[in-house]
Amino acid sequence: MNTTISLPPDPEITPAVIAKHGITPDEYELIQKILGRKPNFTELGIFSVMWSEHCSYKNSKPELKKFPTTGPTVLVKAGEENAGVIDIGDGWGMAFKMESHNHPSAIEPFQGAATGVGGIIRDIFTMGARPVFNLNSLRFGPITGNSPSVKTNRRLFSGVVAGIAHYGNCIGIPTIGGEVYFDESYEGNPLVNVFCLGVLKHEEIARGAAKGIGNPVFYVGAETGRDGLAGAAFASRELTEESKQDRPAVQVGDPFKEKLLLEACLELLTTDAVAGIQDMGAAGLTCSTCETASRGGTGVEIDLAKVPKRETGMTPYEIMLSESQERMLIIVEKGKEHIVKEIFEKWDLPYAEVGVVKDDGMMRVKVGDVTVAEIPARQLADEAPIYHRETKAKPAPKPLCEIPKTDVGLALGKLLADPSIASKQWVYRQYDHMVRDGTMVLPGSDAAVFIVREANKILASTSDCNAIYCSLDPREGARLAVAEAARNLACSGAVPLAVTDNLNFGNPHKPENFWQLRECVEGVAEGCVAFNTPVTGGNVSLYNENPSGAIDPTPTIGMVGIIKDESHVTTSAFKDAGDAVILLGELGDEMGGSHYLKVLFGRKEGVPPRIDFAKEIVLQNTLRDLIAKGLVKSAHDCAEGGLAVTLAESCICGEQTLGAEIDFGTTGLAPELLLYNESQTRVVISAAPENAEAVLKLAKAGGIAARRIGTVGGAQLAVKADGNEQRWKIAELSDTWYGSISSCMSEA
Amino acid sequence: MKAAVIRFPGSNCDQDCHYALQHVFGVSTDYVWHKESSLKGYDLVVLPGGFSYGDYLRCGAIARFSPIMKAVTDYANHGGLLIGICNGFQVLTESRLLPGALVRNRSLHFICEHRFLRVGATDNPFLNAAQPGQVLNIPIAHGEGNYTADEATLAELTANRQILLRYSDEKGVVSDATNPNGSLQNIAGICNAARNVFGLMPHPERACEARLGSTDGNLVFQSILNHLGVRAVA
Amino acid sequence: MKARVTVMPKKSVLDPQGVAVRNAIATHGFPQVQSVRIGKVMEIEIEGAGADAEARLHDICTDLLSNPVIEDYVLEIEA
Amino acid sequence: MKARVTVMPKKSVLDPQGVAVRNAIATHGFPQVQSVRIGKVMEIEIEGAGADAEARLHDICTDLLSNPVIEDYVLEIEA
Ligand SMILES: Nc1ncnc2c1ncn2[C@@H]1O[C@H](COP(=O)(O)OP(=O)(O)O)[C@@H](O)[C@H]1O
Ligand SMILES: [Mg+2]
Repeated sequence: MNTTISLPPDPEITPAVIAKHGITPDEYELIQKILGRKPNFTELGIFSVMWSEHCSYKNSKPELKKFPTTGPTVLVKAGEENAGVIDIGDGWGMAFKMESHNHPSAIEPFQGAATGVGGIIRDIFTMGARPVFNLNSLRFGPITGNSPSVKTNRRLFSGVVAGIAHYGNCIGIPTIGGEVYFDESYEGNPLVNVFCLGVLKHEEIARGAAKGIGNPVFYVGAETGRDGLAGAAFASRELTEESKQDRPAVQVGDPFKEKLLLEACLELLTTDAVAGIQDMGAAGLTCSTCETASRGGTGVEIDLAKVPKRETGMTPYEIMLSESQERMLIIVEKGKEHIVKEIFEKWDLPYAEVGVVKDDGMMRVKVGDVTVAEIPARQLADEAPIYHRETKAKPAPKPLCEIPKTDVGLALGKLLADPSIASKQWVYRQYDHMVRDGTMVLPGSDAAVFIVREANKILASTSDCNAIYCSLDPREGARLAVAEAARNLACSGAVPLAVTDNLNFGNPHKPENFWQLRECVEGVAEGCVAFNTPVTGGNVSLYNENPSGAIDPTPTIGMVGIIKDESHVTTSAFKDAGDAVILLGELGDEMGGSHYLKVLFGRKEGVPPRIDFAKEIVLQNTLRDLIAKGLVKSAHDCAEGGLAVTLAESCICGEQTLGAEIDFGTTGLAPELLLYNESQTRVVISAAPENAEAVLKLAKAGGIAARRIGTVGGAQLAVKADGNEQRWKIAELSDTWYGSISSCMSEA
Repeated sequence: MKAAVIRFPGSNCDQDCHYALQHVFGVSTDYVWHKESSLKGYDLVVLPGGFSYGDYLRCGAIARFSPIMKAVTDYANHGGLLIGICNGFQVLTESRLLPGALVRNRSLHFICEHRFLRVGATDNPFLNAAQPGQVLNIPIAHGEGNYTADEATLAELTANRQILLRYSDEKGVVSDATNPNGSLQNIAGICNAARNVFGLMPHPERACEARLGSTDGNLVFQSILNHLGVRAVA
Repeated sequence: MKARVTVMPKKSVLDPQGVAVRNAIATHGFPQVQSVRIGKVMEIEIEGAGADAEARLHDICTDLLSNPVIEDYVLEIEA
Repeated sequence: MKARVTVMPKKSVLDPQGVAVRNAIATHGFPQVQSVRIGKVMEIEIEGAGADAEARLHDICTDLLSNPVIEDYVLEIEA
């Protein structure tokens, strides 16, 4: 479309205008110092997005430094580029990252979630990697019942899932795993964290730096419109009733365009035409120009008159702050412009030469001959003020004085029906999780497993975080999240390699919230050190609040591991009648923070389970040894709902359902404690009967408690202990578990 | 033998089809870009799954007018073997190379899962390696796979034994309970009257390796090889 | 010149989306809604087309904008 | 009573579908088409509704049939 630019007189910059941009008086002082003058309106807008939490991490940066980020496999470190890169052997690497789209999804769930997927995919192919799979980690308010808020939660949930499906399915990247939780704390403020992983050869790693003075700067991809104006700033505020006025912040995604962009960029990166490449995500053109200049130690000058636009009469402010999707900035080697043109014409995509790399360190924005903004790039991109926020510890959780009793038989059905525990089939059935022909373990097992054929590598991946634990004890909860992720990988036969995290918290100005953030970061760091999994990148989402307070602290962990041999791929479902059922680890007795308490009594309280990393590592190593020896037919870790839920899921989560006869003998534990405690470092495995003895011997030799607890088979799950017996019909457990979410969602 | 996999800009199962033919069956296979206009020298043409041109408006509607589709139509009208999988099936109905139409799943949801299919007629190039009534396990992944046609068309399809695959249960029983998307008579795949054009919603190329859960998709490719008198060399 | 094309599913064709919306409206407390049919509407702006523009639009309607197997269209020219 | 609801994407909101169709029409030999915007149209049949039917339909339009964040609707009552 042919377009004109409006150059209206700049609105006056009053204290109110400054405040509306989320800029504090001190920050405004700093801006004036950097510029040596007052900013104009466009410049003020540029500072406001670049210095928002979403882009600058001004509240969280000192905390993020606590993560371990190095290691022999790290090819690109966290923070250097759009995503970290990890060596997976034979000259291949993987780039992966997680990103949040919480606030956009609260306003418009379908497009909010869809554009979140689009954004994280761009971060990955910007690195030169071909995206091979996605994960998603979602949290909503409760979906059972009929209150207006429950209906809203259902609408958000179904919209988010449909949006992720729309984008991922169309672009042809399988969504192979993730997690979904439902809890009151997410009412009105859902969490939508999306993850993408791509693979590349080591020599294919692309950089987001504006290198080479005089090199032309190209804009490629979709035209710029007024969508998502200042979305990054928006994501850095609390959601209020007034947020609905922020409606222009909604962006619409076009996965088809992104597919073209992905293919065109990867094709271009195989040539020698690219000096630097950067996606336009949050803060669009602003962020990509000043970041590439800052990384390159150069300046970038662009002419907005040359930027492809979808609407007429946009102002420089609007163009610079637009968050239109599916756009990239490419620094092209001078003389190679024709290569860009050929490839983007082949893919029928808009492109334009909009600027040039300069040696003066400035980000200069012009409209024709008129300069409309001129800011030192490095200060803008990297020198946002850093805040050391006040913290205030919440009181430590009180131990439970008694464990409430209920019908232990009925309790299992209620737990399996709880949407946080129930099968997520309703969700993943809507995702194309098989495209690209590599999904060896489909969604529904402990970890998703994908074979990257071109690299001949088998990767396992999972995302985890039990936010109940984090709300009770943020540090321990974060440690537990990392341990659970590693355990899920071990259950699939994988060795953990690296981590990406998404830190979802409330308003950091409230000292309790900031304390939670700090505790969680330190907990994640401890976990990552223990499992030798460097953090390669991630995302921080603050201001997740609703009128009744902050969300539960939710440091989502995305972990990736590698499976050395195809024969080691293991799933959680029992395989054959007659197989021995073996518990690796102790019977456990910790009930604090359990789903038993939450689902049956509405109580989120107690001291969450403790994790002993040394013991956990022994367990995981032992399990991998047993798997490598071919002794393990299934492995499933104990998590929400304890042993009873683990056993039931192993019975019903496979292609066929199988019962099991379990006998714990004498335990001395009350039945509800035995069945539903959530102590860590436990895995239920099954093994051919003739191998049971060998498994027990090897486990004990490895230093891990192990006991045979029963046999697979029959049409019931039967559990005997201390002279009591419980029996459940497998068909009923299966119907409950598979049907729960879809029956919630079929209500109006 | 030589095969072509057509590549629309939004195709996303093109590599999977290419892999199945080239690496599982050893068939020399080319990608053919949608802007090309010739299909000379090919013994098999595949329209792969995906979202051809974003699948805006209707699935396959815009693809129908891409330059390569003229060549595809000529090729089919001269008896060339043509198979359209998922989005490829939608392109075939939009192009009127197969009768009927594919509309939104009755649940309105995209559905991705393994499904059982009951084989109908086998006297054709696409399922001659199977037994009539045999049950195949092949995944589906679509939002608009709900096959519909008027009564006359349906009568013709039936009379000419053009209904090649129906959604069934594990034992081959075809019923509404085994219908994932609301398809007329559980139709999952049909061929044209001349028996050289086959369209199906399930993805045989996703069922070619045991490590991915099923090898039943191989029957389709094996049938084509049988028909052409070629032996797999992979 | 402006044109408006309305494409509706044929009466004989099942409209799953329409059925779903009808049920949603009914449970939304408005059971008097008997049926809903859902189609598409396209607003087209044309500049500098010749006298045959309308005829060509009809071609485009049958070839591209609707699928005659399952849909009917109405073309309105709004000057 | 019959009602007709037309839902269109808001002017400033990207309409990828409209853009794709415009491009398809242009390559179909009709480049004079400047722009296409695509919306939904719903034909609703109602029986035995009270006097407040129109008001209730407006509620349903904002709650269910359109997404006010990105779309506008028009409700027409056809007797
Ligand atoms: N929670 C986190 N943990 C580790 N690294 C993080 C975290 N959050 C952000 N980072 C890193 O900070 C850098 C800047 O991230 P970000 O601004 O989110 O990129 P983008 O521009 O794609 O949004 C990235 O390398 C990112 O991986
Ligand atoms: Mg980025």
